Amino acid sequence: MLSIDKYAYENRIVNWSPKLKALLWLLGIIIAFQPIQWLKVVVLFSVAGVTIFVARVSLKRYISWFYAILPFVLLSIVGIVVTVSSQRSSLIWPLRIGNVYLGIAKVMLPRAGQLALQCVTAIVCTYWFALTTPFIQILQVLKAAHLPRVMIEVTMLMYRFIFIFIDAFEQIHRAQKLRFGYDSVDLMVHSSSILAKMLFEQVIRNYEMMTKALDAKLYNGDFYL
Amino acid sequence: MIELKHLSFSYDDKRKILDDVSLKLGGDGHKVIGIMGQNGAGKSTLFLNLVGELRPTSGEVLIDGKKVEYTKKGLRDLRRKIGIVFQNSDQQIFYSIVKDDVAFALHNLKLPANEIHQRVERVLDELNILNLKDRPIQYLSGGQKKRVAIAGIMVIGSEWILLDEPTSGLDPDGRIRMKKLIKKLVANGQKIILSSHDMDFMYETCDYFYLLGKGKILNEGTKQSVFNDEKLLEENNLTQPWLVKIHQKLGLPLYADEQDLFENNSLNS
Amino acid sequence: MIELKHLSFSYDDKRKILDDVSLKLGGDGHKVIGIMGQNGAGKSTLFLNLVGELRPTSGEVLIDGKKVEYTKKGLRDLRRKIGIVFQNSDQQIFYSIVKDDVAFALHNLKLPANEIHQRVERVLDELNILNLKDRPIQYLSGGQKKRVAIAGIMVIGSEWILLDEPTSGLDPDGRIRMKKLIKKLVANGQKIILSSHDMDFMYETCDYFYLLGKGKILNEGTKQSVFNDEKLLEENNLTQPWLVKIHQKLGLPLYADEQDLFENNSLNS
Amino acid sequence: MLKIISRYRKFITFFMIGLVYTLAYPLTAHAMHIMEGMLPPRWCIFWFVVSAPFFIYGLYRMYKIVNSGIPNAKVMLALCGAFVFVLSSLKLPSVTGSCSHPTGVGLGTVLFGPGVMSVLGVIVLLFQALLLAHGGLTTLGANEFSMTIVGPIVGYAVWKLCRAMKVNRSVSLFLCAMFADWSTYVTTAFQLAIVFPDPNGGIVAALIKFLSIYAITQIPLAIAEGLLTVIVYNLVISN
Repeated sequence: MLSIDKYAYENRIVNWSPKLKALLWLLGIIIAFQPIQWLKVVVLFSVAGVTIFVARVSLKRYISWFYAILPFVLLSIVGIVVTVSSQRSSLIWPLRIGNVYLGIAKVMLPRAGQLALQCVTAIVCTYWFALTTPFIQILQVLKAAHLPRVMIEVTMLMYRFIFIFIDAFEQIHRAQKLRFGYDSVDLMVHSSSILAKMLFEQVIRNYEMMTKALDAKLYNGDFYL
Repeated sequence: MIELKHLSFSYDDKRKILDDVSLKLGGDGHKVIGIMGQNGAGKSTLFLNLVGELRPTSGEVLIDGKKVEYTKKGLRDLRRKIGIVFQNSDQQIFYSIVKDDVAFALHNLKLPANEIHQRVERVLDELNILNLKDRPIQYLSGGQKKRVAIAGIMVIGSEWILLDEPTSGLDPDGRIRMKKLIKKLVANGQKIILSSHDMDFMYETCDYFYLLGKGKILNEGTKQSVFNDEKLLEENNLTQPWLVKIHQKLGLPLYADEQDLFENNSLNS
Repeated sequence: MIELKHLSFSYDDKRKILDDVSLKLGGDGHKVIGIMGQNGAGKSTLFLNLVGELRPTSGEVLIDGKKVEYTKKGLRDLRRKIGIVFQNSDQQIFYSIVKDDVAFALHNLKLPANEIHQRVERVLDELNILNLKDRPIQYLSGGQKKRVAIAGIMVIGSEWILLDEPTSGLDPDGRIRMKKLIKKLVANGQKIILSSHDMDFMYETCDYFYLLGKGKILNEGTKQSVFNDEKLLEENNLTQPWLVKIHQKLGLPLYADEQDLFENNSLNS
Repeated sequence: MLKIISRYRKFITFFMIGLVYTLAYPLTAHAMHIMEGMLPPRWCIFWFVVSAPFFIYGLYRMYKIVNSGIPNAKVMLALCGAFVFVLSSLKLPSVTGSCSHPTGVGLGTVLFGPGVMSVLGVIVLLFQALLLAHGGLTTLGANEFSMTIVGPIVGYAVWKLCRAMKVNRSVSLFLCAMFADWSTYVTTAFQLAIVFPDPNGGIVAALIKFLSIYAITQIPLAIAEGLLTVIVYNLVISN
C-alpha cells in the first residue's frame, strides 16, 4: 500500500542530508509559485525526470500516483472556470438557462491554466521529496525545525505502527474479499464495518502487549530521538 | 485441474517474485499437493495468483482448461472453485460466534436461509466442530480457530482448498488433528494444496510436491523422489523430514509415515 | 537462581491458572530450561509471573534468594535480571530502524552513547544481523524481526532470557539458526527458559524440562526421563520427539540430538 | 475480548464518538484535501496562522495527557493515530464509480480531549502527503483547519445536542456523522471560494459552485458512512 515509502529507502541519493533535500524541495515550491511560467515548465519536467531516475521508479508507476489526485485538481478547476453570466460573449460554450448563460469564463481560462501548472509543478516537487527522503530522515527535519518533542515521539511511533495495521488491514480485507464480502455496495459497507471493528480491537490488543514489552525494555516514559 | 502456463509475477517491475512458472496441479490423481520453499521463495504469491487476488504480470492460469477471466464474474467463479485459508486465523474470522462466521460467504452469495443453515451444519459436522457452533470465538484454542477458518471456506463447496501454513501456532495435538482432518477432506473428494515450514507434516500429508526457489520450480515429484535430493533441499535452506533422514543415514527403509514405520519395521520384530 | 514457592495465580478467583507451583530454575547447572504444556496449561501466565508483569495471587518468586519486590524499583531490578521475548515480534519493536530499536533498552538505562553503540554492534553481530542494522523493520521477514526482538532484550545483558515460542513462524533454516543462537547465548553465560509447541526443538535445545498441566507441575527432569513417559505426555496432548520415538519403538539407543544419532549410531557402521 | 471490552468501557464510548468523526469525514481523502500548489503562498501562510492556536492548544493537551498518569499514553496516542491513518485508506463505494475514502482524523478528538486531535491530525495529514501523495505540505494548514478543527467541533456539538435532546443513540451517531462531514466540506468550499472568486458573482457565487460540486458526490457517501458508523458501533457494543 505504501509503495512510496519502499522506494524512498532504495533511492540513489538516500544518504544525502535530509535538510538539504528539504531545502531543495522548498526551492522547487518557490519556483512553482513564482510568476514566470516557462520556468515552471522546466522545473516540472526536470524534477519529474530526476525523480524517476533517482528513485528507480518506472514511468508507468510514477504516473499512477497522479491518477488519484488529478480528479480533484480537475474538479477544482472546473469550479473556478464555470460561471453564470448575462453576457453570452464572455463565455465559451454558453448554455442558456432562462435569461442567463452558463459556461466557461473566458477571463478565467488563463488563470486556470496557470493554476494547473502551478499545482502539478508543486506536486512533482513534493513527490521528489517524498521519494528521496525516507520518513526516518523526515523526523530529523522535524527535529531540526524544533517541533515539540512529544509530537515527534508520537509521529515516530505512529510511523512504525502504521505498518502493523496495514498488515492486519490487508489480511482481513483479502480474506473478506475472497469470501465474497465486497461483491455489492451493501456488502461493502457491511464488510468495511467489520474490518473497522476488527482493527479497533487490535488497537487494544496491541496496546496491552506493547505495555508488557515496554516494561521488558525498561521504558521510563521517554522515547529517545 | 489447475494449470499455470509461463506465469510470472512482480510487484514493482524490479524483481520477479514468480518467474516463468509452468505446472499442472491435480493431474495423475494428486490430491494433496505440497508447495515447499523457504521464506521469500514465492509460495504466498503463487497462492494469491491461484485465487485471482493477484493478477499474473505475464502468463496465465487455466482452471479445467479454461482461462481465468479477471472480471467481476470471472473472479467470482474462480473463488467458488478455489478457496484459500490463510495462516493467521484471527484475521479471517469476522464474527464473534462460530456459526455466524462460517455462514459469512453464503450470506454474501445470497443463498436462502435454510440452505445456509444446512450447509453450515454439514460442514461443522464434517470438521467435528458441530459442538462449537454457538460458541464465542474468543474462547477457542488455536486449533479450533483454524478449523473454523477452514469451515468458512469449505462451506463454499469449492473443489480446491489452499492451506497456507495450516499447522502454524498449533500445539502437538492440534497438529495431529490437522493431519487427520486433511485425510478426511481428501476422502470426501476435496483437493488440497498446502504450504508449510513443517517438513515432517508436509512429508506425511502430501502426495506430490513442488519445490519453489527464487520464483522458479526447482523440483517436483513424489515424496520418495523430492526429499531424497538433500543437496537441493539444503541449497534452499530446507531440511529433510526425519523419516527420510533415518532412511538415508541409518539405512532403514523409506517409510511413508510414522505409522508405516512403527508397524512394519524389521528392527522391531 | 529463580525460585517459585507455592505460587498460585488466577485472574478472577474462579479458576487458578497456576496452582501451587514450586520450582527452582537454574539449579544444578541447568542452562536451558524447557516449559512444556498444551494450550491453556499456564505457560504464558508462568512467564508473566516470572517477569513481574503479573503478581502472584499467593506464594512468591525469589531471585537469587531474594523476594521480588513489587515496587517500581524492585520490578526494574527484576527486569534487568530476567528479560523476556514474546511470541509476536511486531508488538515489541518500537523503532523503525533495526539499530535504533535494539538500542532502546540501553537508552532507557541511560548508558553513554559509545557504550550503547558498542553493545548494539556486538549483539547484532552475535545474532548475524549486523548487515540489517540500518534497515527499516517493515521490510524484514518474520525470522529477521524475531531476531531483532531478541537482540533488543539480549542487549540488556540480563542473566536470564525467557523465550515464548521462539520458532513460531520460522522456516526450517530459521529454526536451525535459532537452535544455534540458543547455544551461543548459553556459551555467553546466559540462562534460557523457553516454551514451544515444537517438541523436537525443545528436545534438542533444552537440558531440563518441566511439564505443566492445568496449572500444576506434572513432571520434571532431564530429556531422558521426561520424554520417556509416553502416557503422561499423551494425557497432556503432547507428542514425543522423533528421537525418543525411534528409541522406544525401534529399540535404537536414545540420542541427545540428531548429530549424536548420525555420528554415533551403530546401524551405520 | 469481553473482559478487555469491559475494562475499556470508557475508552470504547470515547472511541465510538471519535469513530463518528472518523467515518464522517467526507468524500475522498484526496478530494477533500486541498492539493499541493492549489493555494497561493499568502493563503497557505494564512491558514497555518489560523490553525496555529488550535495546534498549540493541542500540544498543551497532549503534554497534560502524557503527564497525567495514563500508562504509556504516547503508545496509545500513536496506536490510535495509526489506526485512523489506516482506516482513512478504507475504500467506500461512490456513485461516480470511483472509490472514496473516509479521511478518518477525528478519532482522538474525544478520546484524549478535543485539542489533541489537531496535533494527531497534522501528523496524519503529514503521512498522507508524504506516504500516500494525498493533500500537500503547503496546504497542510488549510486542510488541518477544515478536517481536524471545524469537522470535529461541529460533529461533537451535534452529538452533544442530540444526546441532550434524548435522541436515539443510532440516530445521533448518524446525524453526527452527517454534520461533521457536511461542515468539513463547507469549510473547504469556503477556503477555495475566497481564493478563487467568480468573475461575475464574486465569492458568494464561487461558494455556491464549490458547494454544489461536492454536494452531488457527497450525499450518498454521507449516507454510506453514516450506516457504516452505526453498524460498527453496534458490532463493537454487541461483542
